[in-house]
Amino acid sequence: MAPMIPASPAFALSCVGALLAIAVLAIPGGRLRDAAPVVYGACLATSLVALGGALICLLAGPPASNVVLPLGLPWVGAHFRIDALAAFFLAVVNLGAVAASLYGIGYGRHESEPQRVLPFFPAFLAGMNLVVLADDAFSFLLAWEFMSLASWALVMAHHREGDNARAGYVYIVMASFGTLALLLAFGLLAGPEGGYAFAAIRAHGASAPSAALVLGLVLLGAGSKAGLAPLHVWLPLAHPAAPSHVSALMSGVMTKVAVYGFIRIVFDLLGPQAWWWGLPVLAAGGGSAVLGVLYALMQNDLKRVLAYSTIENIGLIFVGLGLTIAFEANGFHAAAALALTAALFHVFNHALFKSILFFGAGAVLTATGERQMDRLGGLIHKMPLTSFLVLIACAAISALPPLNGFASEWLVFQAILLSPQLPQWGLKLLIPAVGALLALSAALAAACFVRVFGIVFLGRPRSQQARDAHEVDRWSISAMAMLAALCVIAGVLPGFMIDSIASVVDALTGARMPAQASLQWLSIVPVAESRSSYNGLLVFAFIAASASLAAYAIHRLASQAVRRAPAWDCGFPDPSPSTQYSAESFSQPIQRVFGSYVFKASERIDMPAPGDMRPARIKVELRDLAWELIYAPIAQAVSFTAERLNRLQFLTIRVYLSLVFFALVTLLLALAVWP
Amino acid sequence: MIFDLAIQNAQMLLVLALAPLLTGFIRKVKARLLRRQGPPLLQPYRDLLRLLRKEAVLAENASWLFRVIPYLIFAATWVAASLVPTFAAGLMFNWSADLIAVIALLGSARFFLALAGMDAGTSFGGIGSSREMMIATLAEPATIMIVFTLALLAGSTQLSVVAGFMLSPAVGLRVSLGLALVALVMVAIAENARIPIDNPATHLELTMVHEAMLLEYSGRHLAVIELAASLKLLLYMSLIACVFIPWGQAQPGGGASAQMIGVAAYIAKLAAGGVLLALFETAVAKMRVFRVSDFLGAALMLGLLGTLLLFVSRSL
Amino acid sequence: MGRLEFDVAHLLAGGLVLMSFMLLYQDRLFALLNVFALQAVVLALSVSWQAYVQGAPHLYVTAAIALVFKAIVIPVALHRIIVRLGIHREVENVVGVGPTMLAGMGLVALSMVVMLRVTADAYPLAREDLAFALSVVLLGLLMMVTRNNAVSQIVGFMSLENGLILAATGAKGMPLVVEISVAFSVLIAFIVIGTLLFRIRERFDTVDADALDRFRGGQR
Amino acid sequence: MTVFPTDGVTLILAIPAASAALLGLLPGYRLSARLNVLACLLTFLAALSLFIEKPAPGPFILIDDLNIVFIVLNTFVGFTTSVFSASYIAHELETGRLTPLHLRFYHAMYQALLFSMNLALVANNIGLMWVAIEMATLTTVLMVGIYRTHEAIEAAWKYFILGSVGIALALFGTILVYMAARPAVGEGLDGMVWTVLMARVAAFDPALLNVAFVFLMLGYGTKVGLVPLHAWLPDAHAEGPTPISAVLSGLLLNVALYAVLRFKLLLAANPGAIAPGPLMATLGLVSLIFAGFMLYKRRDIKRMFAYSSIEHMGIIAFAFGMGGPLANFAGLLHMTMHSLTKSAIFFAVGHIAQVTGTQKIADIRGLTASHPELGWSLVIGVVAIGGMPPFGIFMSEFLVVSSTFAREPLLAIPLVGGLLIAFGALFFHLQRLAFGAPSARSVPAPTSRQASHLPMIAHFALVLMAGLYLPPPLVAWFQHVAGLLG
Repeated sequence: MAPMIPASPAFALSCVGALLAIAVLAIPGGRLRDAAPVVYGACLATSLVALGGALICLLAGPPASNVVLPLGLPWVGAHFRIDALAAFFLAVVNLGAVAASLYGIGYGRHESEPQRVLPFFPAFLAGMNLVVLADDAFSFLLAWEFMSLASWALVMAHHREGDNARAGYVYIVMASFGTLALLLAFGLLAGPEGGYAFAAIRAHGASAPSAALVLGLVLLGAGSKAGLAPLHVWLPLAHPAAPSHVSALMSGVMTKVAVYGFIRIVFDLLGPQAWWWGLPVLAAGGGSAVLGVLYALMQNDLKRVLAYSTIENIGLIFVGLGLTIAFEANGFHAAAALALTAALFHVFNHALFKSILFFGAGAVLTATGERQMDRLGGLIHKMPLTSFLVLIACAAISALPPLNGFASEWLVFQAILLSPQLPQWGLKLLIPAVGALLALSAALAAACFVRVFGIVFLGRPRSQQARDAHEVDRWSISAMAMLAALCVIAGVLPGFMIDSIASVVDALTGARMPAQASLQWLSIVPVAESRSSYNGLLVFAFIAASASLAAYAIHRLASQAVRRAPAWDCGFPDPSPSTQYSAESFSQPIQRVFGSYVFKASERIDMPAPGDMRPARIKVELRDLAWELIYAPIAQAVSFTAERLNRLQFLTIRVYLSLVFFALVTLLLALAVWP
Repeated sequence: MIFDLAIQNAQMLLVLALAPLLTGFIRKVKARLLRRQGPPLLQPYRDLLRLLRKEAVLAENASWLFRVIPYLIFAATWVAASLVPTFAAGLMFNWSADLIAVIALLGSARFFLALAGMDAGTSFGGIGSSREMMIATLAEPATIMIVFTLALLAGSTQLSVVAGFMLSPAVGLRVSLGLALVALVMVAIAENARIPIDNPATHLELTMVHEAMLLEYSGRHLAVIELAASLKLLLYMSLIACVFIPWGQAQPGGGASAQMIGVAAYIAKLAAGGVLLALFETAVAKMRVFRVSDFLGAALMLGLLGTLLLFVSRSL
Repeated sequence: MGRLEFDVAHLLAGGLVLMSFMLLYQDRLFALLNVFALQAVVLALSVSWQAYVQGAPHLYVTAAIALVFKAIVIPVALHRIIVRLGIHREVENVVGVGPTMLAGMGLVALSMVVMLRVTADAYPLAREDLAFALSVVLLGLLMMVTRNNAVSQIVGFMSLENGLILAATGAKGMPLVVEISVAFSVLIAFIVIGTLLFRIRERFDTVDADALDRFRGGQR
Repeated sequence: MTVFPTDGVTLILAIPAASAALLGLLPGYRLSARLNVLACLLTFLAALSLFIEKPAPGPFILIDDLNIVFIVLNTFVGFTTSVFSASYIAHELETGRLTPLHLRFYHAMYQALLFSMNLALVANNIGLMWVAIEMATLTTVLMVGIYRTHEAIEAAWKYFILGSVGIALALFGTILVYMAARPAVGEGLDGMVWTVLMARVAAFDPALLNVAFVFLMLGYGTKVGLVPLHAWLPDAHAEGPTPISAVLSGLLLNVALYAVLRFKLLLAANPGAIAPGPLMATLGLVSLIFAGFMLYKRRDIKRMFAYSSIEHMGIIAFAFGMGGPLANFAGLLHMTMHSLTKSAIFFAVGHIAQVTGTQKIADIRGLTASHPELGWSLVIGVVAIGGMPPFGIFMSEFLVVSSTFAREPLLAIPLVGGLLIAFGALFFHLQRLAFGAPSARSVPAPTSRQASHLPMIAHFALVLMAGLYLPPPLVAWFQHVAGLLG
């Protein structure tokens, strides 16, 4: 067993053990009055320690040791290891865990049934940590499924509310589907002799056809967990159903664990890649990016918007991964390093801002009890801090410079621009199209988050609850503030992030991006300065300087008088808040443009004749094509078969006997004709 | 070093100074084309000054964000404009952001403007924001596609490098470039709320987009936003000029005389652009809002086509 | 084993198969019971012949059980049940007699084919016996499957069991044969008693549980 | 070679036999319930003693590595079920569904059932094994019908008729095995003794063995509940007392499976015979998929879990049918885990049916809110039986699926499909049962409730432990047996 230095698998495992212990203790303790702060506090401390360990591993180089416990499959044992990749994802997981626990200290007080949340929250954290730590197929899948199970329990925490049961059901079935797909993949990788340890798999390698099969299965398995279209259907149901800090973890972190699974299997275990593997990954990524954000734009439920937006960001990450495969298979290691850096950077970024956004949604939920955007509004006056922090996250997720979302998206674009050197025609045609999709999704994301922030926080309150809102507690604010600060830092100083990811990228692609920290003015240069460069710090400084300069100059030299008056509104002021643009009306132009293709949207307008006092009504119907084309037929087929077979339950004894009789005769016939 | 810094600062001030003039010039040309006298060339400056001196009237519901946004918009646009080489290539801070970042900076400005439109909680502000974002969802990818085309040709997303490449004989006559130019002009028209997408001179509620977001602004805030809008127009003209007609630009290391030539050439290009824009605007009619998507979709397709052609022709 | 022993055993086993076909052919319950009794007699003869040939006196017990229990007690009991419960006295076919007979032929052929693969050298009587026994088993099952009323199904089951006994006695030196035949008789007795208790008039599925309570004196 | 080895084996047979007689005579259900528990405990201890001292095989009795696993599992679940049954039956008496007279009969039958199952497991004689399994069938028939409701009688009757036919087929198979053995082994008792048969099976007539296996597979397969021979199983589980459902699912199915496995061993050792694996795998796969679909439309909670038993028997049969060290190991592990989990689920379901006063799924809602302990137990049970970690079934399913896919990818697809279908159905019902607003109907919990949770907790603890950590001796054992199974 390795010594207990903070950068060893044993150390990380003991953190996991501590989390599990907290989970077990929270079962009897969950009903106590002040259990929530204690549990979340303990989670916070443990995650902080684990985060520290992961950062040491990431920056100081991963430990060589690995741990084998006599658990799991008896003749394999439970292997655990931290390499650079695992260290990076451990850092992401535990950063999210720290934030969520911190948030939970405040948010958890409002939980009506804490005993349904408290035991599962640490268990969920432990499961995610374990997935990343695992170094054999059995432990990996066990942790993977355990993670699904714990999060399912959290999704079902508010089991009495409306659609949550359905959400939980779709979630657990899809999770099981994904696990089975991964199980099959590992079955192929391990071979009939059952070499389930990752080291054995690496040594063993896979033949070309079975490697392709593994890739397909991993896309199904990890993709369904990550939320790639069209396997995403569970995500927008399940993520919003959980308590908000859990939603943040599920969206911000758990999907990243799925990304980790994909990278681990495809880049580490599967051996050399073929160029065409990039095609399905790129296509799935690009499709998910656009579909996700389009769906997000059409939703009215705040948390569901955020969940759909997760699909978009996952799409972006998978585009990065697909590019990496394409470059790597063709031997362009530097380009592959750039693409992988971009993907991993976005993994980190999305974990940050999606967590803030879900925390913000949770804060809004606490303050108003509302998730429907059309019943909110004007919260910027009541919740100034929350709205400021959410604004930063909105700007970051919309890829606005100088925040972090832009930095990673910029890197992806740079990687795309390197792709004409690829020799294959399929990639040549697909990658620009995917680039267009990404650009489209970025613009749509900006629209989406203008809508979110504008409807929820700006304007006038649309309901009494929104009018009575109040700022949330310090814990929640500090969790959001911490992440927002990280968003700004990562956006302004992306070079540091790129450098710390470099060891991960190096291990997987055999190349790294040029070291960024030593560059003049802390700018980032993906390939060469003559090609492209970006300096978040300078852009940030320029904007700050020119904005304050302008403000100072104007206030000093010109007027600074301010008068409040009723809104002018082009001469048609109307005191009713319902005359404001609503969430649906905001997205209507975009729905008109894209909806007829993507959603088969249909509008029905009921316009009363002049003189008729009825209100005019417009009804918009959107259809989820993924659900209609894939899931509904499957569900119908299962239901149909079950219905048909169910008749066999109500037969007479004679008919059952004849079943036996026919089975016997069939087998005897088979024997008779057997050679 | 000091000279570089001076050039950079000169560029920043120049664009700031020229922007209202360009707006005034276009108005004047348009008026002349319509056989009207038109406002004097310097009218935009006077408007700005008058607005600056007035008190700002805020809607009762307006938040702090509403007051901050004008400066943010102005700063983002100004920084973007100063990053586009106008009269001189290879500016000192050019490398701090490339073309993609310039586009994204303009995106930031739009993002905040749209938020401002929704802040007061009025119906028209929402209309403006909603339509503006719809337009952006098509214009932005089209722009990115154009960027791709240029970057693939020049092997860089740095504007200076692109401009340098365009000057070099390696360019030749390319279909992709033509497509990109057309697309870029279309995008520029849309982005700057010009006819046929939007009419900057109207306050007719059902047709306006950009103006609808500004309805609640007054006084110095309005002035800053108007200035930013002028800057944006100038920026797009500079961009087109820098990429497609880079001749006359002062090259790095060029002396003061080269810089003077560059300034002169730049102003000439702007004037030509202004006349062309005015001609175009007087010749076409504004289209319905929902036709805009077709217009911009065409731009997007052109951009994508240009990129694809390049991707394919690279290997030939 | 001499030629005569073989021929007699063969004849009796073939007789059992013939009886099975006759069972399939009947369309009256009483006639069915009579034929079944006849089959039981043939079985008893066959078993005694085996006892004699193999020199295994304990098989006479099995023969006696077949004779007393199956040829006399059960048919009489079923006869009474039919009368007492007022059961419809016709055999209800699901599949007509003709097709059933054809299917029966097929089954006999199948059992021949299956058993022909058995290596012939060891003991020819066993092989032939097994083929016949398998035929009787399959025909009994066929009867259970193609006849609707409970009584004919019971008869089918018993004829199936006759096949089993035939096979068991044909297997020279097989231990526990007597015990098995006793156990099966108990099983059949259970079925017959159950039929009476649950007042299963027409089908096996029409259990009349209230009848059970009445029978037990209504205690609850 | 003595006819009956002494010690452990005698005890595990004698104790149930004697207590069956004793309990049949004793009035007073409290005493008999306790005696029942005590007898089961003693039997379990006696079974454990077999680990220490393994008797030499005799003509009737055999203890080898294969059946000792079954015996210990059998007696253990028999013991825990008797603990559960004590509180369950007390409640049935309070509500008047059963009379003291019934209980006397019930306890006697319970011990008789244990006796016959133990006998079937230790038998070294295929005839004796057949007799024991027939006896076990008859006793369970009687217990299934013990409520004497219309449905219960019907279920018992169906079970009886189908079981009798199955028994007859199995007997024919047994006779054929004897016939096949006779030329090689000689006449008389030896022709039915396992150890002898196994030693000389290579010389048997393969064609006869093939026919025999068809009959045995179908005959004992009826008891295992493999589709299409399963029809008795759901009704028998649903209508009988819950402890009997637990024993049926957890034990009797295993015993029948054990018989099938024995004959599979026999066939595998004969070079000329067909490979029995594909037949078992096919039946297993059909059972899995069929039961998976049937789970969706279930309205009765016990019938639902009965179908789940069919599903799992299908998986086990499939695993053994696939063969090979990994799949056989998985099959053994799965069988053990299924016994423990399914009986624990039936313990929970028994109490749930008692506190809600119904077995109808539609009438049971929101259990985790109304009865947290029972509700969460049900959740844990379904999670475990659905093959989710950290429970033991996850490990066995992991091994079955991954080893199958590596060897026969085309077989793994329907396997995975079936697993997913069944999983979806189980959670479909679980979510309604355990979550949402509770249904209004609820009767007071049985008085002696606390004690009766122990068996369930013990089972879950074992299953949880097995999912994470298998003790090395057990592993070595399973591996050895898996090697035996080929």
